[in-house]
Amino acid sequence: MVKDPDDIIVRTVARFMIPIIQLFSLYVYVHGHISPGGGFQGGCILAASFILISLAFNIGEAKKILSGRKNLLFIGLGVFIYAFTGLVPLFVQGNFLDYQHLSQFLPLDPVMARYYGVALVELGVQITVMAVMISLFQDLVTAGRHESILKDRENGIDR
Amino acid sequence: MSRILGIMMVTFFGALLILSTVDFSPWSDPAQPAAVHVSPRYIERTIEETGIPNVVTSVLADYRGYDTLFETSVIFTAGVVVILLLRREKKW
Amino acid sequence: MKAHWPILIVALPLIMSFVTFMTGICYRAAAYHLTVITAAFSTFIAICLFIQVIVEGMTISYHIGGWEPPWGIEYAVDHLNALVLLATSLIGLLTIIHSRKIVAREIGGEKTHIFYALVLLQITGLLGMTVTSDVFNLYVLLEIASFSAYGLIAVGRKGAEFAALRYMIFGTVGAGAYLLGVGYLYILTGSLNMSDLLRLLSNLYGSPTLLAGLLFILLGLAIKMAAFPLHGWLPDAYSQAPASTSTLLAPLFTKVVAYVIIRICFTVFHPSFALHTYPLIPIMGAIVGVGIIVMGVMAIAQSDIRRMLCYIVIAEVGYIILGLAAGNRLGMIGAILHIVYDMFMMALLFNAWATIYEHLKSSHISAWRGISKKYPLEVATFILGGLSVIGIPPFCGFFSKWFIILGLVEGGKWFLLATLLLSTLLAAVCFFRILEQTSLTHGSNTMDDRSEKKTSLSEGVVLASLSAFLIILGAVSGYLVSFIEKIPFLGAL
Amino acid sequence: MPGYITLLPLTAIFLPFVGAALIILTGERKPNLRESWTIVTSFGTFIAITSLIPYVLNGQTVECHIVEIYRGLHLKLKVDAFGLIFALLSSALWFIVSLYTIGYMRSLKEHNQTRFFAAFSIAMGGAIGVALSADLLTQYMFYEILTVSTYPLVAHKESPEARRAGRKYLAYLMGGAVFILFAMAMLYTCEGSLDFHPGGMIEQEGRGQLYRITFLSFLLGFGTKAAIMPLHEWLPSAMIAPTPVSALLHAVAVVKAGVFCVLRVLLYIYGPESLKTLELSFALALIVSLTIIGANVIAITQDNLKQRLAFSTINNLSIIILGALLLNPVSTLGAMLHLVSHGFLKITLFMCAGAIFVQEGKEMVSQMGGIGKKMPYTMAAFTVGALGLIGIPPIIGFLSKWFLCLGAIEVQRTGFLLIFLTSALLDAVYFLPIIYHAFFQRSVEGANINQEAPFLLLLPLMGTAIFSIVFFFFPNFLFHFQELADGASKSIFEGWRK
Amino acid sequence: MISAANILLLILAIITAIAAISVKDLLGAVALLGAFSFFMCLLWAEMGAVDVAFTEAAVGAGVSMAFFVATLYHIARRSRD
Amino acid sequence: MELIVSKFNYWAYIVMILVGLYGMMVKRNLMKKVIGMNIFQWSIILFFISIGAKKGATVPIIIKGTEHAVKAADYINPLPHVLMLTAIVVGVATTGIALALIILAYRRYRTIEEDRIIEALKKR
Repeated sequence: MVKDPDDIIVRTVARFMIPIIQLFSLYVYVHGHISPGGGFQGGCILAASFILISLAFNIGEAKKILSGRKNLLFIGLGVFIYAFTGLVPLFVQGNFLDYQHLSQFLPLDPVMARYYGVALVELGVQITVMAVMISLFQDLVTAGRHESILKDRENGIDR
Repeated sequence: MSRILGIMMVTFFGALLILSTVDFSPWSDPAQPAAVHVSPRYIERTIEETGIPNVVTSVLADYRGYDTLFETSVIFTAGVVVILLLRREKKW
Repeated sequence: MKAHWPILIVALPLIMSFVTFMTGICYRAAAYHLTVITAAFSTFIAICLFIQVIVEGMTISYHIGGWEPPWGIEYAVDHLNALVLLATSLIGLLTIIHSRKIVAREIGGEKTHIFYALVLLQITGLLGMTVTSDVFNLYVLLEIASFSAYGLIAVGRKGAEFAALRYMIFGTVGAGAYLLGVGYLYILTGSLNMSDLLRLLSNLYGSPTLLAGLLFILLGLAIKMAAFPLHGWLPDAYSQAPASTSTLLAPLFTKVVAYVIIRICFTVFHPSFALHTYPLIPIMGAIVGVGIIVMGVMAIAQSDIRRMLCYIVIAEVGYIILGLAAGNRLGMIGAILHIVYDMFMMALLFNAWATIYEHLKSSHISAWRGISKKYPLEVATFILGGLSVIGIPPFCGFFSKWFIILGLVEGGKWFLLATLLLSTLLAAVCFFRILEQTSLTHGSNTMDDRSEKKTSLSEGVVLASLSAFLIILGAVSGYLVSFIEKIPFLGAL
Repeated sequence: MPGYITLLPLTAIFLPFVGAALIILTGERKPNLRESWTIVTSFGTFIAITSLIPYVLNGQTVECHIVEIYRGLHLKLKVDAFGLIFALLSSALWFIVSLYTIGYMRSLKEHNQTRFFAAFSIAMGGAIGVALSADLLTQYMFYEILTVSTYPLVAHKESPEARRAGRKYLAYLMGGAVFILFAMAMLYTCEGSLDFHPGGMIEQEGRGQLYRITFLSFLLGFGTKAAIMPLHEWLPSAMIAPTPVSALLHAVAVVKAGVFCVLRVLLYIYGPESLKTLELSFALALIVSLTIIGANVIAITQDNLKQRLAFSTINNLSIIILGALLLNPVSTLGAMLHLVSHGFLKITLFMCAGAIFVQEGKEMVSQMGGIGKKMPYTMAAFTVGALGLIGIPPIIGFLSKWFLCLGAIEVQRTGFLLIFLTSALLDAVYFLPIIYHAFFQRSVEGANINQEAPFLLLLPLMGTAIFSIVFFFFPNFLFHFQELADGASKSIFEGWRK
Repeated sequence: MISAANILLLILAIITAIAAISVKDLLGAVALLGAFSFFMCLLWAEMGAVDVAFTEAAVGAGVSMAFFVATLYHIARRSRD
Repeated sequence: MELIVSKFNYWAYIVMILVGLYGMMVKRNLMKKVIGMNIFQWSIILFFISIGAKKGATVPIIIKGTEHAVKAADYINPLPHVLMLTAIVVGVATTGIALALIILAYRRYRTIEEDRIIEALKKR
């Protein structure tokens, strides 16, 4: 997987598949309210697309799309969105995670506020799951040495 | 030593599991307590209370949304732990 | 905001751990300060909750998401957990302040923010386990606390990752067993809320499934709290961990799990169920009773002081079970008191140990010879903690032990009483040996003046205040007992 | 009774601890200041306690609740006659000994003096706490403080032998403490209280066996400190410690606290009547008698002066306990007085032994030939102490033994009377040769020059010697020891609960 | 009553589980674990837990296997037991 | 026989849990332990899902058009599913951390056999 798979077919299929996978993950997330799916599954699938990039090309390619720092930020950001959404109702006498009080900030009735509140937290879940899965995979596959492995590749060393 | 302890633990676990299974209500009984106490409300009122038809999603993110917050935190923790343990990079 | 304290005490460290992590990506120096501020705020909230419980004299219930209990998740603060919350958050705060320099050395500048994020998650998990009133939520929080513990331990010395892995495998079995137990309770009742379960379970007490459920829960928690035959992971994990981690984990984790046992056995079930209907707790007490002797002997056999303390931790947790096994009011008071006191004693011992370790870079008992001249404060506080563990009166350790003894005498549990008294002597051997080594032996000159590092002011203040706490807590134990007596389930004993 | 009086016992107990804190803070840098803290606090304690005498003599008891732990469990202080006797004795002797200690430590240039003085102060706080506590729990607390703080004193020399002695000391006393803990728990479970009550507080109907076990366990606990015979082993070993520590152990605080606690248990927990009905008094009296004779016989064989004094202590402690076990007012009065007289006399002897050691470096009796000519004042004081312990007038030792014998006659226990007399005889057997050696034998070195000990050593030991003579003529001089003891024993034998 | 398909799936799952912990080649063990996870996934879908089955498909067969294989890249592939 | 058949589901998951537990507690290869851990966790999940099963009921997604007359008996109990989603996530997280620890252990001891590692630790 770290070796360059000099296989044109794999790369072409991957190039073709990746946008579809990403679209599908978005579909899973959006449709989570009315069909199986949701943030977690969506996040996993989104991460799978990045894993596929890493497999078909290399980690550097994946990092071009989503740099390491950004990914780290996303790890924290997702849960922060979730927790902060839960915190917001506290300012308007609601309980923690009581989304219906979001209706005081958004032009929505309480039930719909719950509906979109759930969507919001699922977004947070998706972001974190995606970022963590990517980071986990990259760390495990390189045993934590992203850079040295990339450098080795530039120098033509096959590990 | 630890092997024997392990086998003992497996045996203990198994005995306990078999003991406990004896008076389960039959499988997929619609009247078992698990099906009639808390969960009916989720099914019956999810639409009017949250507007979400997928009951699993509504319970996951709303009724028991707090668990899910921690579930996500568990994922966060795992990611952070692996970064702490494995990653050896000068600049991130 | 007053109404939201029960949730804020958990949610705030949680959110701040994310914030610490994210700010740390750009600006690492802020991590420590953010952590201390958060821990201080948690402590503040815990104090407020404690006062509120005293003033209102009843359980403060909080419905998360606005959903009423059996459907939503409930947080409840009563006399029992207000006390544990206060102790946990206070010790968390003091330990974090104390270990600043140690973290900076052990973890290194690059990853401190991750370390502190995990520390905050650890505190979140422990506080959440204490305050929650939902059995499944408890499982998730237990896992949060455990996961951060795995991470915090694994960054330690050589061998830490293997110790952490073993801890993890044990811990997963424990968590799985707990989850199975929750599943059994759920099959029988269809509910996950503790007070709801108490109501629903009351007419099911004959069922073997229920018995198995409680057994599984106890088994799982016993693994997590390192009760005697299942303690195998603890000495390795805590003695290989970084010093800054063991100072945080050793005082808190096992004790909070012990609290969870009390909460499950006596507020989810009727107190007499686990005591008399099926004598699970007394049986556990008998096993642990043997265990505290074995642990005492093991502690004496260690030449590494931190490892010795680890065995003491296991023995001390055993006392809590002994108190419960007494099966009466006095023993229960002793057990609850011991949870709080033991946190403080262990915090003092481990923090004092960590300070000395920082100076000497060695934890071997021979390296500690005659060091009291050089490090009088550190050694004195360490010895004070040891005296408290032995149960020398003006220190708090005596009072909890005294109530446990009273409970055992009243309950006629002579075997357990004998083990408790004998283990007191074993602890005395451990600590007086250290007193002799550090203060009554001439130091070897080889290690002199190698490390001219001074204990910083904040470290000294933490150690001094922890030792002051030992005496203060001993003096106020009368008030604490009258506070503990208001716990509802004690009336049923 | 003015309100501030209740603060006096608190002050008396806390002053030594404050002193210890000040000593530690001052440290090695300013030895003069450090030692003046010792003197100031010991004198303050002494004043606080003496000022309590008038109230207690009036028949009042001064009580001071610190905190309630549980129903019937308090930390509280109470000053009654018996407690006051012990508090007076130990605070007075502490003041004297602290002067002596300063002289001794300076002459020998001992190491680690800060730790020594601090531990000494804490030990005194513990001893006074034991004296003034109103119930067993409080007493146990101070008892343990006393035990722990004495440990660094015993092992002060930091030699392997000293450490071994310290370990032995701890092993015996911590083991004993566990039994006390157990006995206290039993007592509390049965009675719901641990308060001392003159004449006993237990109701033993139907629980005889239980109370016998409890008694045995109390005995195993406090008996270790009181060095009753099979449990005495630590005391001779602890002689390795510096002489002021031995004085502290034997005369002022430690073993005295043990005896005090035994008497508290005998007379204030069980009470004469229960002891009789449970048939405990006679059994214990036999053990104690064996201790008296046994200790004396061993003492004769010892050549080391301090060892000899140690066994003499074991003997006298058991005499005190035996006096109380005779269960009549006169012998109890004698026992309490003997507590005092043994304190004054034994401390004199130890200070003399220490002075000899400082001046001549000699510890063995056989080396002390002719020393009386070199150190006439010291040996004069020594003679007073030795004669006093044998029971020869006009020294206070005679007075206390007289009452003990009277008591034995009164209850018509001739056997125990014989024990007292034999012990006096054996005392003479091992004390008189020392005096004879010292004064009438040729010195080995032959020098007849007066080489008296330093003033700071001499003053205290002369003082105690003079006091023990004065007390014979005026037993109520300054401290009203006899009146207090009289009051205490009367209250015990008149103050049955029913 | 349980359907025949259900029983078949359960038996297959047990077989793969036992195989997964007894095969000495770790890559094979991981593959068998994937199969086990797949059977589990089918079982849950059959019991009506579609969300859980979906998640298991994404996790067990996807991400988790990727982690295992990535780890195997770094360690010895043979197991002694 | 009747007992075995009517609760076949439960017996099956008992076997699976024990297999997983055996892998965790007795196997010495760390990777095998982690595989056993996964089997263990998934078996527990199977158990929970079995609790939720309901005869004659369908997946817990409200069918369009019946919003106003939803009967609980028509839908499978969703609560165990929710709980198990959390448990799956915990399982993945455990796996991730465990694998990272295995890599670290291998890096240090060049083996992932538990007994060899213990030997190496003793030697130090």
